[in-house]
Amino acid sequence: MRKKISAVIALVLVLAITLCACGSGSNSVTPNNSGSNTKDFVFKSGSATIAMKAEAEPLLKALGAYKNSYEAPSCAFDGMDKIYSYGGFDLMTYTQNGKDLVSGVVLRDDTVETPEGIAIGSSADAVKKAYGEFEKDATSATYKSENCKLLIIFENGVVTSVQYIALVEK
Amino acid sequence: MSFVSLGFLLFLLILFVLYYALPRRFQWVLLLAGSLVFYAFASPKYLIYIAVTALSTWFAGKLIHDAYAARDAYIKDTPDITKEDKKACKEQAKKKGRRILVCCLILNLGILAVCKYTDFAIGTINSLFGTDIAFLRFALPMGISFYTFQSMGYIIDVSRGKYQAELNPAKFALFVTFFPQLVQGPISRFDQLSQTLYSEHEFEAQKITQGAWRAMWGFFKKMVVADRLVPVVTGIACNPDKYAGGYVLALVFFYTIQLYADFTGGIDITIGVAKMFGVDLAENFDRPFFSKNITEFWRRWHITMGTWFKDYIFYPVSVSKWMLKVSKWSRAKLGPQLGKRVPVYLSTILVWLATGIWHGASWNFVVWGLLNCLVIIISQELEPLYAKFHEKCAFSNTKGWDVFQMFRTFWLMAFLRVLDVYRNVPLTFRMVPTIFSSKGWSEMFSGGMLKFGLEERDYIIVAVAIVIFLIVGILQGKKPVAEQLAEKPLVPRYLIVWVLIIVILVFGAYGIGFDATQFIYNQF
Amino acid sequence: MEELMEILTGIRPDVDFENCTTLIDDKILDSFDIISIITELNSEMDVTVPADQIIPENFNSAKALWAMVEKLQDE
Amino acid sequence: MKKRIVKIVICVVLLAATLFLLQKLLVPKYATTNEEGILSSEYYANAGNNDVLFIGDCEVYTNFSPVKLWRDYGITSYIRGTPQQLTWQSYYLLEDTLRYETPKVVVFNVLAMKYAEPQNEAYNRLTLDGMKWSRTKLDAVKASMTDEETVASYIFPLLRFHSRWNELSSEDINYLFRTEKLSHNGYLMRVDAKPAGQVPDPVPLPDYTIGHKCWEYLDKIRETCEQKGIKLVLIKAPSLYPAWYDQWDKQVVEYAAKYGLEYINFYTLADETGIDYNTDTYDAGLHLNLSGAEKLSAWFGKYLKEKCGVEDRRSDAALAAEWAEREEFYEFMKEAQYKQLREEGAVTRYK
Repeated sequence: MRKKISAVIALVLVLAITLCACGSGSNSVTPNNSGSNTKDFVFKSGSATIAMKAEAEPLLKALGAYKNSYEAPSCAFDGMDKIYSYGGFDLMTYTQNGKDLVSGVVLRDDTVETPEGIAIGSSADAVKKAYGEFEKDATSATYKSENCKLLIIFENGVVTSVQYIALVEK
Repeated sequence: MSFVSLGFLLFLLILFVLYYALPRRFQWVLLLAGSLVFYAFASPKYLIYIAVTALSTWFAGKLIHDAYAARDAYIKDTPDITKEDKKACKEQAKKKGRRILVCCLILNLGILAVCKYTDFAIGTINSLFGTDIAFLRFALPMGISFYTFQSMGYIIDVSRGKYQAELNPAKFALFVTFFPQLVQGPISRFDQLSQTLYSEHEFEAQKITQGAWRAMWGFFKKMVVADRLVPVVTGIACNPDKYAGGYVLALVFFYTIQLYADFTGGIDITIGVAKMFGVDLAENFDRPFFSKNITEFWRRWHITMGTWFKDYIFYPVSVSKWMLKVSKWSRAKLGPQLGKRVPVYLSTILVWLATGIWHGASWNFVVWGLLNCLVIIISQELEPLYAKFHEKCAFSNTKGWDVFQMFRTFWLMAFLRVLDVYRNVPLTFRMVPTIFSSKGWSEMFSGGMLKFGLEERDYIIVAVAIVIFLIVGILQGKKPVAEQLAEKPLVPRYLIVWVLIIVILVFGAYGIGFDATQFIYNQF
Repeated sequence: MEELMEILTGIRPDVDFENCTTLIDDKILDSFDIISIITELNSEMDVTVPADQIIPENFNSAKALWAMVEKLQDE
Repeated sequence: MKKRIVKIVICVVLLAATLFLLQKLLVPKYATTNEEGILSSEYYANAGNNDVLFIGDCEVYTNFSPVKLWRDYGITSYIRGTPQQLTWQSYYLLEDTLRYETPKVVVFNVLAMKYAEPQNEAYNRLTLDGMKWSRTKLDAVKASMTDEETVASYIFPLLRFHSRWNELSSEDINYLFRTEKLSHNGYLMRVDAKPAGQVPDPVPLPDYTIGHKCWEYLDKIRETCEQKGIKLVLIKAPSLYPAWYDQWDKQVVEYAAKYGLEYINFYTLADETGIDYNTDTYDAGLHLNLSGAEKLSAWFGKYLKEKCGVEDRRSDAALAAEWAEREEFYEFMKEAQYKQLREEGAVTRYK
């Protein structure tokens, strides 16, 4: 009888050793809450709501006349990068399958602000309240949503630049 | 290191050259070394698992061997042994063997169960009791399901006295870790495999070239067809809300083709590679889609798994004392006709439950297993009806009827397999009926199918490949194609091989396979 | 032997058990029939066929079956 | 047994030949589409006797004209530039050139310092595929590969371009065994003009520090030039877009001062070089056209002559003959492009 018990104990021991070597691997299915699925960051100017990767054509109509437009062959391949300056902000587009899509919005002065109330000159705390924490005394904060990366740059605690950048898979 | 990688080809080349350069007696040692290197590349951390399984099974085999040897010696040494004494000694040795077997089974099946099914169990408990136990996410060592079952088959055979245990641990380790069969099987039997695994092999050009052709045919199926269909299958399966109706039918069809090409292709590579080293592995497929009913299908698809489950689960269960009691009880209660069926159907259900679970740790595999079982039992019940139908209607034994049966079996299996892809039972049952709705059909035929990164040319290639599968299948009926190819004169023979290599390299869906004219100016 | 033949024809009347010697090899009997035979043998003739005896040699013909039954009975 | 070996050898050779031919057929030819792909391979036909070597990205192969430098100052030069050529690729192209000749001056355009890690597979192919196989090319491939690329796909381009089988055009057949000469010692000519107008202000970046890998390879360029007694000149071409931030410029100026190198930012010398962004650029300020490039080359030729002591080699008869041929090809292409500009209003091909 004693021999049998010792055999069982030995068995369990071996089983335990191998299992603890069972490092947590990554190849089994990971729960798929894909990134932060907060609503997409958008920029509003007058009646137009500018979302990243949206079609540029209707937006250009809604935004009305622009102060200056510039067009250059896209450094990242075919099609043209276009930049429309509306004074308070610049709208940037890129070409995909023949259509112009929004690739970014850059706030240029403090006459415009984001729907969440952040503009050039806002304080770091205001940004924390509007979008959430970021690294202490970092010089920039980025917030990601499905199609858009919101980049806010600081100089000694004051916002100096606000940029919406389209997340285009490389 | 997956089969479809240059790394594997290089590994193969080096091993092949050494294999035939070194003196013959080192050949099996070299295979063992190669297998360990292959495993170390694939999943270095988990070498311990396969080592534990190999050693524990070898050790158990040795213990049983010693116990039986002691029994035989005892019987031989005492000439005037009485009948009872002989029976007692045999019984005692049998009990000892059984105890060692059970320990070995618990250890190895325990490892498999814990690694593969812990999260599945946790998930089920969470959903049943609303608890929120975190997943442990144990990593699954490569080929654990295959080599564990293969080793358990060995130890059960040894405990049944079917053949002698292998006393040399290194030789046994080779049986467990032989690299071609690690990834997808086949699940070999020790007595068959050991004949060619350990013997010395001359450089037989004929056998090696046939092995090479078989492997190339496997690469063709895998790289040109299976890998090409992956984007369509995942595209449709992962967006059930976007792609319903006609798309589901396309998914059912393409997944079955992809699974066939991928699985049989992988096995062709395995058997081909093993043959190049002179080792003969068991066939795992016998033209499965030429079978006329489900039971026949499961005798020709994944044969080694089917026979494994039959020999080590189905028969022992249906013949066990407990099951015999059940059959007595059922015969008494439900009368002979019905009573006769209960034990057989009970063991069938049990086997299919085990098969389903073995395939993967999620409910859709369990349901897939049970559905297969249901279809088998129904077709078993309808047997008499079929017999009558055959006599009455002359059409039923013509070629046309056979083709219809093959067609019916193909689609039946295809629809069952779709559970694998949606990986979610309620979703599958919600999606399949949408085929009969009008959704998706029109959109599909006006460019809808081109949304998955596949162009028209890809579908043409798949269509042509299916025709080639059919032709080769028909040819295979008479004699293995490799032998037929060998009989042809030199020029056509090498022409076919030459075309096959070019087709794989050019039409294979590998590398950064996107449209080259676009690649310079495509949009990032 | 007659009792065995009775059981066999009871399960598969369409099979000629007298002189067919490749019941398994030609896949005439499938796993269902084998199990039915074994359960019948157990209930009718009180013979328990262990799993390791289920091999083609024992089941290929009625004679082989009968030899197995006799072997098991006197064990 | 011998017969069998002979049979096998024949089959293997036959297979290798067809695969090589297939590879030649499927590899992009860069003759009438994506012409920049031809640049890195054209060097080998013109190797030797180049006193000045330009290395960099599109800002060198569109903004400097070796023929102009020869015509005005007798300076022999070659531009080893390819689209989005990264700093380490410039270094390896320098190392590759040194296997054939040793120039007196090396000119490196610093725009590539804005990329500190491999960018994308397509540009890598354009730069590296044309290079002849050597230890240098292998190092260049390893340093440039993005994670989806493999060394094998560079050794056997068939593994990479096999999917082009149904995009084959007449170009692939015509240029199977010959290549189209498109550049003038590495300079790609464009004669049309597109005024730049007002370029929007640059977009602020969160971080301007230049990546470690760029400094590492700039050091290697500098050390190689020191060892070989070559004068290294850093330049920044006068393009308006995409922006070359002052913060980047400051770091390069500090580096140049630290190692006593010359650094010329042509953007600040617009008036001295006479560049007019309404007539001298073909894409609104990114790259100069022929007239812009010739203006820039005229200024830079004087600099090379006076500051770097590059000699005038027009007296050498053999060289003069060689360059006369190049001038003729230069004028032929100029006429062809002006003709197309007059007739069709745009320049859509180089010849």
